[in-house]
Amino acid sequence: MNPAPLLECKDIAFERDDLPLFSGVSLQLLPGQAIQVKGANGVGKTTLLRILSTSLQASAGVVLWKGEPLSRRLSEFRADSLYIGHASGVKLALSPAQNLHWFFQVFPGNGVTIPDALRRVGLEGFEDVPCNTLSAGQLRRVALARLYASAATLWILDEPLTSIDVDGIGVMAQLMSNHLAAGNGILMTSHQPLPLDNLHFLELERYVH
Amino acid sequence: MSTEGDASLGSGPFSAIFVRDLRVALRHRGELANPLVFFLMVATLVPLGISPESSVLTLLAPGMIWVMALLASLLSTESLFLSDFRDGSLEQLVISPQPLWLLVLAKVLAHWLVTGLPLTLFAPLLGVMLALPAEGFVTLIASLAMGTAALSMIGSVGAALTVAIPRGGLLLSLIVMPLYMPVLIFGATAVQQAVDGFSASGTLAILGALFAFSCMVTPFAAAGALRISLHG
Amino acid sequence: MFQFDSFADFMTMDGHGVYVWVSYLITLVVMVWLLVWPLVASRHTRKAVRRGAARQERFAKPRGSAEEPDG
Amino acid sequence: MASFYQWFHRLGAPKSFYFLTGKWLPWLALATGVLLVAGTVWGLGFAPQDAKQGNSYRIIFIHVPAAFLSLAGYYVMAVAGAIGLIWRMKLSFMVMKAAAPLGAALTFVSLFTGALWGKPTWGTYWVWDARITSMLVLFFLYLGVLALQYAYRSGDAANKASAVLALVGTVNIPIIYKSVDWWYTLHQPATLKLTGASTIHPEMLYPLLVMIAAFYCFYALALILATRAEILHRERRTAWVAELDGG
Repeated sequence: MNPAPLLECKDIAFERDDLPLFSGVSLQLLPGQAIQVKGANGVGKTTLLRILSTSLQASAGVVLWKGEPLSRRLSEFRADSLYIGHASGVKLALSPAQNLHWFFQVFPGNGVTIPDALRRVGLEGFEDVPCNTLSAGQLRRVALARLYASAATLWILDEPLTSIDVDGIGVMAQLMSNHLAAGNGILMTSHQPLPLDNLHFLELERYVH
Repeated sequence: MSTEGDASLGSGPFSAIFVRDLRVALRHRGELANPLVFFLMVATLVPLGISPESSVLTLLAPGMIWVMALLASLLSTESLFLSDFRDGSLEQLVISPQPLWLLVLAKVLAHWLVTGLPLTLFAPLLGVMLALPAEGFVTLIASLAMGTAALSMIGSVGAALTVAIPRGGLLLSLIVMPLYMPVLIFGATAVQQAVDGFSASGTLAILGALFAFSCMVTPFAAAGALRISLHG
Repeated sequence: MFQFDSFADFMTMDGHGVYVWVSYLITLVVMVWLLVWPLVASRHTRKAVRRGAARQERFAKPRGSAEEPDG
Repeated sequence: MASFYQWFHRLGAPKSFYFLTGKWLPWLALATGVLLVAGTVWGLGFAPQDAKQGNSYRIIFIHVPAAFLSLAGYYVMAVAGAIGLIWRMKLSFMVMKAAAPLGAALTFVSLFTGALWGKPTWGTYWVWDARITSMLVLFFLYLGVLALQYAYRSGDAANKASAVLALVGTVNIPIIYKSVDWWYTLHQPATLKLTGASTIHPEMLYPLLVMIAAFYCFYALALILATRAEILHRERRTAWVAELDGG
């Protein structure tokens, strides 16, 4: 009897101005599992992730979080999930430390302090440098630093590895497998191959109109 | 349970967003002067356009200063959510477990502190330039303090509705200006009454009521509007 | 009973006629437009739907058959 | 009771709304036509002259109904938007989209006729009278909703955003009207209020009531027509629209 799924979707559909993007999308994310959403550009990968992160509303379909309809446990789900999109949410005018300060106050943390989180993503010494002087890769790491300090069970990552260098990818892969090993879940899109063992795929092309 | 931030400026989402926005605003110190310079420049248009006679200016001063403060506040409202929308942090606020209206309130308070308050403290200078009689100065500051806060509140709804629209600035003013009018009526009249030697406390009380009312309504309307804008 | 002696008198209305008649004219124009534009829009949409349906039929014919000239 | 709920629910579906209202249209058009003609002929030709204003007051028979409908129309638009937001009913968003230009046009009519009436009465086309100023602000509120409606690329977001703005506007209308009245009485002690409808001579009141009824019928007619046009446009890819003519 496999454990109850963390996240379950049934027949998710999305249309914009009566133009259907995709429909009938169903998936089950079991604890310790990662699902990579695959599909060409414009097929709606980001839209699907934004629906599951609750920033977009699906036109049809049901999403269950730990067996309960999401609409009834919205704030609980939002406290238990972390979404990092293309735009990382990092304020360029502030320093990495200042950015993590407001993230940690708004999203529940797991006790890891800001200097620790920044050190783990290789931003030691850059804590108080304004972000607008950092490279794209470093900016991405500021957003990914949140993963070390977050208490969220479900990570929803939209191409997390863009502009990350090779050894950075290695560190990220390690972080993700630890996260999965602890019985959590990851939902993501990525153009780079991901060396994760419990990785499943969702071909979004099958559901596109 | 949430980790201790490096700056111990009080923890909790409200103060975190409030402090964050203040820091971002203070980082672009130059931009903070824009509403003030606009305020001052528009004041110089009045004598040029109408007449340098102090007797004429005195008649116009209460109303004109208020109209100019309203326009300066309107000018700065567009930037309330725009930078957050562009760098993705707005989306993080919308999907955060914290009540969105509370975070919007924190942003509006920070925005008022760096735009409405300076306008209020700057207004006496314009009072001198437009020959505002001495009796009007205290009421001018009191009415502008409450008035600009109410304007920022109401403006946040317009800013939230137009944040996702390219070049939404003009549309923003078209939307919020009718809602600004009651605030202008009571604000300007209070100063006029003070100048005429009447007690303006009644009018200021109504202005305070308008501010309180907008505090209750606009954060929720703006939060709803932000969720809609992200769908757009 | 009719307030005006003659039709001309009815038109001038002691000098106020121009304001009254212009007001009624503008109101009539706006009201007619408010009733007409939906009808025009509906007809336009239905014609587009019909044209769309007709185009659908032409292309639905099996490719193999000889290409008849378009109707 | 179930049949009423069923009827209301069926009315909620765009397709059944289209056919249901299709049956009402001829009667509504007839009522509007009869009432309009009767009211106009009565008001223009048979109502007595006003002692002070002479014949220019006859503009009241279109100015007052238009003013009523422009305000009532804003609430219709806001309620339709609210229903759309709360129950996510596509049809009520269509009603809202139809009500916006309709209300704006009627507000323009009441402003225009008010200005024309002002010329013979006060010698100038524009007077910052309390009611006319409030009507002008109402006109701006309508323009705001219309501008927002067409600013969004996606239709759904446009509907929801305009619904929010219409609701915010509705909450503010009483405040605006009261503060404009307060401002007006402060600056302008008692002068001729434009339409002392209650003190109006009964001979003038009856045609006015007929015209108000006529304008309400007209509003319903125009709103239904515009909503039907919107339904056809939004449902143009559906089968039932194709069957309308294709057959």
